[in-house]
Amino acid sequence: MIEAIRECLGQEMEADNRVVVIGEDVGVLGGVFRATDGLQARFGKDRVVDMPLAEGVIVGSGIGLAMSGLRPVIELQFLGFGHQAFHQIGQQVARLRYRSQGRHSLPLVIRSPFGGGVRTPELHSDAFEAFYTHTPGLKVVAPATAYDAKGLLAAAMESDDPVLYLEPLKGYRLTKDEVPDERYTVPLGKLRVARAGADVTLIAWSAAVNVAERAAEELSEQGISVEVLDLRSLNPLDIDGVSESVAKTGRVAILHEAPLTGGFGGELVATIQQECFYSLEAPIIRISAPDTPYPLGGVEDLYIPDVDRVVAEVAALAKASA
Amino acid sequence: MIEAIRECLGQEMEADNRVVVIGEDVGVLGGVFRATDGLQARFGKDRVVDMPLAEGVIVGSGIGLAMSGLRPVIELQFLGFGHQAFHQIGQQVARLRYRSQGRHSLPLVIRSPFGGGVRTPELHSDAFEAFYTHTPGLKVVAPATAYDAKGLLAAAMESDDPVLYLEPLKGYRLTKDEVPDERYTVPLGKLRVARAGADVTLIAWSAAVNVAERAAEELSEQGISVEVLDLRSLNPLDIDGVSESVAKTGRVAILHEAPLTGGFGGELVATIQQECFYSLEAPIIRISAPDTPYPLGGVEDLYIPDVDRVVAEVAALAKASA
Amino acid sequence: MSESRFLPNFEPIAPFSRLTDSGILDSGESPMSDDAVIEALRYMMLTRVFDDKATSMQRQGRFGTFSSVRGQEASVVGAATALDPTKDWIVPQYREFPALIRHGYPIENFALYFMGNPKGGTIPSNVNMLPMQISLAAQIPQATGLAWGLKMQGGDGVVITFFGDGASSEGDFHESLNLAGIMKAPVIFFLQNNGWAISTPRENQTAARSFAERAIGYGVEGVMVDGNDLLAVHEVTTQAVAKARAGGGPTLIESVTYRTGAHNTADDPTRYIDQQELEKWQQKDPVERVKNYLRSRGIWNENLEQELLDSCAAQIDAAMESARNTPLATSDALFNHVYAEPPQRMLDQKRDWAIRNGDAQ
Amino acid sequence: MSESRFLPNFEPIAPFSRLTDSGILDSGESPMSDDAVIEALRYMMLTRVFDDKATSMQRQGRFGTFSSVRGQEASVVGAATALDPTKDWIVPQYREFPALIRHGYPIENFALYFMGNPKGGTIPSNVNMLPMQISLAAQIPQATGLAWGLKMQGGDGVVITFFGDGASSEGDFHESLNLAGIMKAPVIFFLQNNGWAISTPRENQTAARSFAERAIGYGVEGVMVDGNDLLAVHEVTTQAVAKARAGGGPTLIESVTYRTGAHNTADDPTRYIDQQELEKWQQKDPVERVKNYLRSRGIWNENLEQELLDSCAAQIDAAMESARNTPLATSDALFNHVYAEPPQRMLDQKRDWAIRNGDAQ
Ligand SMILES: Cc1ncc(C[n+]2csc(CCOP(=O)(O)OP(=O)(O)O)c2C)c(N)n1
Ligand SMILES: Cc1ncc(C[n+]2csc(CCOP(=O)(O)OP(=O)(O)O)c2C)c(N)n1
Ligand SMILES: [Mg+2]
Ligand SMILES: [Mg+2]
Repeated sequence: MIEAIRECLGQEMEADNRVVVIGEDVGVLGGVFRATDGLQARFGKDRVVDMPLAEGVIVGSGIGLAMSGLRPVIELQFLGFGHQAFHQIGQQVARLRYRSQGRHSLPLVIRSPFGGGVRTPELHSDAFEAFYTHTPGLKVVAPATAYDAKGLLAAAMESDDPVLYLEPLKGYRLTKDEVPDERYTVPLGKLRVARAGADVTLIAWSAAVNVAERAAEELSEQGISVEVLDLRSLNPLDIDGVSESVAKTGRVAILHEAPLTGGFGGELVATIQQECFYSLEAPIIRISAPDTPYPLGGVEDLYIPDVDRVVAEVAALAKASA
Repeated sequence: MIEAIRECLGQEMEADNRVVVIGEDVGVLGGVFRATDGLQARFGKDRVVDMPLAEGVIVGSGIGLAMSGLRPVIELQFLGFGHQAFHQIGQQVARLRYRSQGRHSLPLVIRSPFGGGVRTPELHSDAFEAFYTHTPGLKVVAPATAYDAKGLLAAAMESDDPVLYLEPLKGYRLTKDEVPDERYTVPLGKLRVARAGADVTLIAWSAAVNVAERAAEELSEQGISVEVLDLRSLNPLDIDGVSESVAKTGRVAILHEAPLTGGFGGELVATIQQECFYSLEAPIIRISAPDTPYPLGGVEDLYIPDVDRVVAEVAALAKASA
Repeated sequence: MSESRFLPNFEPIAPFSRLTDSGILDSGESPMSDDAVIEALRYMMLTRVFDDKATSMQRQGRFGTFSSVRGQEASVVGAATALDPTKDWIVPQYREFPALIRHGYPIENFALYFMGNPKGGTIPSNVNMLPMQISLAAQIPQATGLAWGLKMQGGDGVVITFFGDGASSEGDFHESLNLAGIMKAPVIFFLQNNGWAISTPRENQTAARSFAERAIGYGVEGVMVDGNDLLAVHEVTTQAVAKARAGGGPTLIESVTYRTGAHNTADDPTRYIDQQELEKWQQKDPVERVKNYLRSRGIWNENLEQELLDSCAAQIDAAMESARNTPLATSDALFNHVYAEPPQRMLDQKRDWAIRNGDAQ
Repeated sequence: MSESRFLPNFEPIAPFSRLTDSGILDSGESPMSDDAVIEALRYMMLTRVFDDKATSMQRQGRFGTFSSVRGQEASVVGAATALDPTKDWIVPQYREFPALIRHGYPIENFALYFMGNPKGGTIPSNVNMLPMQISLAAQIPQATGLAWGLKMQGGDGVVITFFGDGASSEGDFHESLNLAGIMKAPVIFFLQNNGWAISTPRENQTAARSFAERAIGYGVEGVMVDGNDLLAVHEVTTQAVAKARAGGGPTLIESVTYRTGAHNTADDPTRYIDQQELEKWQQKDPVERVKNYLRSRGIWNENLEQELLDSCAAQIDAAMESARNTPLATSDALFNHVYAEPPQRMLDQKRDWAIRNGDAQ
């Protein structure tokens, strides 16, 4: 997947010289995960900029760059360090268009890896997406496949709204689906049916989609047919796409890496039970991390929901009586 | 209510000289809302400290003060400026106990007014509670009455866990229920049945409780009996208390000032439909602000749910067929 | 044993000034023509008229919480008049009314904003400014990025950002000055040290002897100026603008002034202000100082004063009137301009809101 | 026309040093006894042994991502040995192994932490330290508050906080130095300028000539020291500690050193490092410099060196062995210590997790 992101950045920078990439270690090093590898050599130090270590001004100056007529792509080295820029993202990026009554559009993309499973140090692995989905004015996308990574990033960079683009740390090297060479976009706000099924709708995004797919495979051996939805975009949310699936299955499980309480799963449950109340045959279940901080790497496999757990909980859901 | 808060602070400082109050303008001025009025004169400049204008270090140094053996109470002038301290609150305050494996408890209270309805300038009125309920390690309370304001603050200050204590900006002067002179605590994690009823459970917290009560009063005239729950504490959440009411009514409305998507209402819906699925006679509804930034004061009355809107939506809910 | 580790114990710097307290120019040449001074004075007087009007309207409940410029008029106007509105940008805090007006932001919008009407936020497309900033210091990184971006694209526009002594304690200040130093961004950090952050006096804000000295730590030039001296502020800012335009990078200007009014209309400064200090500063009133200067030049008289006052009052009255006559916003004001391409969910809400409130869709 | 507005154009300060590159003391008196130097050298050697062991274990997949101290041993040990572990506190970043160990944090815990076992985070109750910090600079406000609190309660404990040149760009640095200056908090801001923040060189981190000069902007004392000179670092830090203990307030120490290893075990510095610069700094190896000093004092020989090396190796091996033999954590490690009084919901989850994972409850 990391290659798809890098390729997309290169193509967009080639096509539009207003695109600049800024962040910690994005230049000479090419990013700690090499998402921007080679870009500085290709486009110069002005367009791929190693920033001082200060997330607040990285994001805040990105706003200013956009105001000057550029289209900045900001890399936050890890989403956990978005907290340092939270006032700029939550109150400035998300609101500039509204606060200026449309005078200042903000074509700005914040890319950031997030999520666990690769034994990073503390505070590097948290799945903090829910903070940003509660931030009107900001769009949030989280691709699970390399194909979508490329197409959604292109769409995000094309958009005149600010977009938080979340990359699954775990999927960087593991996810290796086919990616066309040419430029294409995947629309923001449309989910992907990752696997069709009839008994249970299993909703996930980012790295959890892969867990969901593997669980669905195992469940199919138990005779349970699971439809896996890859949301791709958390805001805008494809409510129609979700409802369509739920109307068919009547049973829903939501899978996410973040802690239960206040996770984006709650929003999905609330929306689904509103839209599909009379189709539901059992309570919607949430499969998530517990309400505790992300732990050290040695126990992260106990923290993040794994295939076994998803299989067990979805199997129980499939059997729950109406 | 502001008097109850002030009285509580005074009593706790009197009883325990490890309590210190820090924040912007809390000293000579006594806080922009006078919550700390007179405390500096009474307890000295060391225990009631006017801090430089920097929320990150106000919270971060509060952690240090606690490590030195004190019990700091931090005033954030408005919850919107918690964003500037988000890295300290979300990753440091909430996790110190866990990260030090119990070596460092963190008896620290962050007090902050929040919510709208009093035509403050931009960014002063947002109801940002949902960010903090998705932060394991941090407790969150939000009293609606003066009685609870005093008792919950005492309980928060007594706790060895960090507590975010949210004060309804609108209720500061308006809320005037009876408050005993003596010291008492209201336990964290227990809701209050603000009004008993049989047809619909209406859940609210902080300033919205008053709106809920007034709506319930009007609805009773239409023959609809509404049980109003004042959550008081968002974490810990009184799930049993909520379930008990829902088992009785079968219909639930949740009222909050924050935007719909990602608000704490979603968490409540998800929890209730899990716990009470078979009691529910209609979809749980959420009555909230729209998914837009908090607007300028001239239109805030259109933004925050008001009594009329609650009456209309709850009446519709009461009539929705099962 | 080397002692080079110690920083030099240099004398504190003093604010640069051109006029005496009673408005007499020093022996050098004036940095502003008489016409320019009169134009600047008119902005200062306009500000007073506006502040008085807005404050009295606020007392009658017809205006929101609002911060006057009282005492700081020379500081704001001296800086603003150094800018070229056609290419320079202003990134404001909230206490810079005359700077925004001179730059082209309509008084009417300013008023509407404080009346709570979202239309007030509208920045005309030819006006180079960012919205007023309530989240203190959050504008400083934005100004830095804007300046850096202008330079990167080969323009010669300069950015000025205003902020207070209080705001300078925020991390955003540090991160921005540091970045600006690295990028040699054409940005002027205009710090109005007005002695107070609400009730917090400057001594409680920092133990630094001056804010200007902070520039050293970023490889940036720092200057301290008497903020109640129109000519000095104008001169120093003009130099900083010229330097930035020529590629010389950022400047931190500490403008030493004093807030002689309340923090805002909700504030009661008698609870904390030192009356003697206040009176001392009232003696240094920046408006009177400019008038005295013009008197010393022999081009100020009561007729001119009255004429200017009348024209200011007429201008403010007209703008206020027009703001008052602007219809209250309807529910679509919650939804318009949030997104370039709004999510369906928000559009559905917009429709529901319109129906519920009986607004046109 | 007054020119007092300009900051003085003083010479850049230079790092304070006591030893030449080849370990010869200047003409003054040594700030450390020979025994103290040998003890410090042992910590430096211990660190090398640990770093090598941990790095090789990491390559075998038996240790997590980990940052070695290589090149900075004199800087960390010189500072740490100025502290009194019974009353002074350390508030670390993540690259200060020997400081933590000398202060009483068990090597075994340090190893367990990097092996990903939550038990590693355990700080013994008599050890005055905060957890290692991953969120850069977030520890600096905490150190400031801790020092201020100790002083407020009449204690004479001092706090030292470590952080890098990179971390110094964060707003937390600014806000903390400013607060410490105001409160005269007994805190030492020990900035290790090791030339790099991952791949970002010091020149891209700031345009300031030195980090120490930043102290001016906070009314704080600033010092620059040769971080590869054990004696100089120890002397400067000892003075700062004494000053803080006596109520003289904070000091910012810039320790100029160089990271001669990779940023961490996941990093490939050949992608960005200047080989010549690296070699230049390798010549200034801090460990060799101390050995040379001891040689010049006639109290270093191969026997002593071997003896120390053996004892260090034995100590590290024992700790690593014990860490390896520590059982893997079970699911309760997710839940324990999150709260003093846990919410019921979390306790329910703890029970569910234990059942699912077959762990004892
Ligand atoms: C981040 C943030 N924190 C707190 C506030 C509340 N507040 C509004 S104005 C003010 C004082 C500002 O002082 P200063 O920056 O010196 O500007 P002045 O009002 O003196 O012009 C405070 C604390 C705010 N608006 N933003
Ligand atoms: C707030 C924050 N942003 C980014 C990172 C990622 N990161 C880890 S180490 C590092 C470089 C730190 O440089 P410096 O402070 O100089 O310390 P050094 O590693 O050189 O000792 C970065 C960018 C982080 N851990 N925290
Ligand atoms: Mg001020
Ligand atoms: Mg470094």
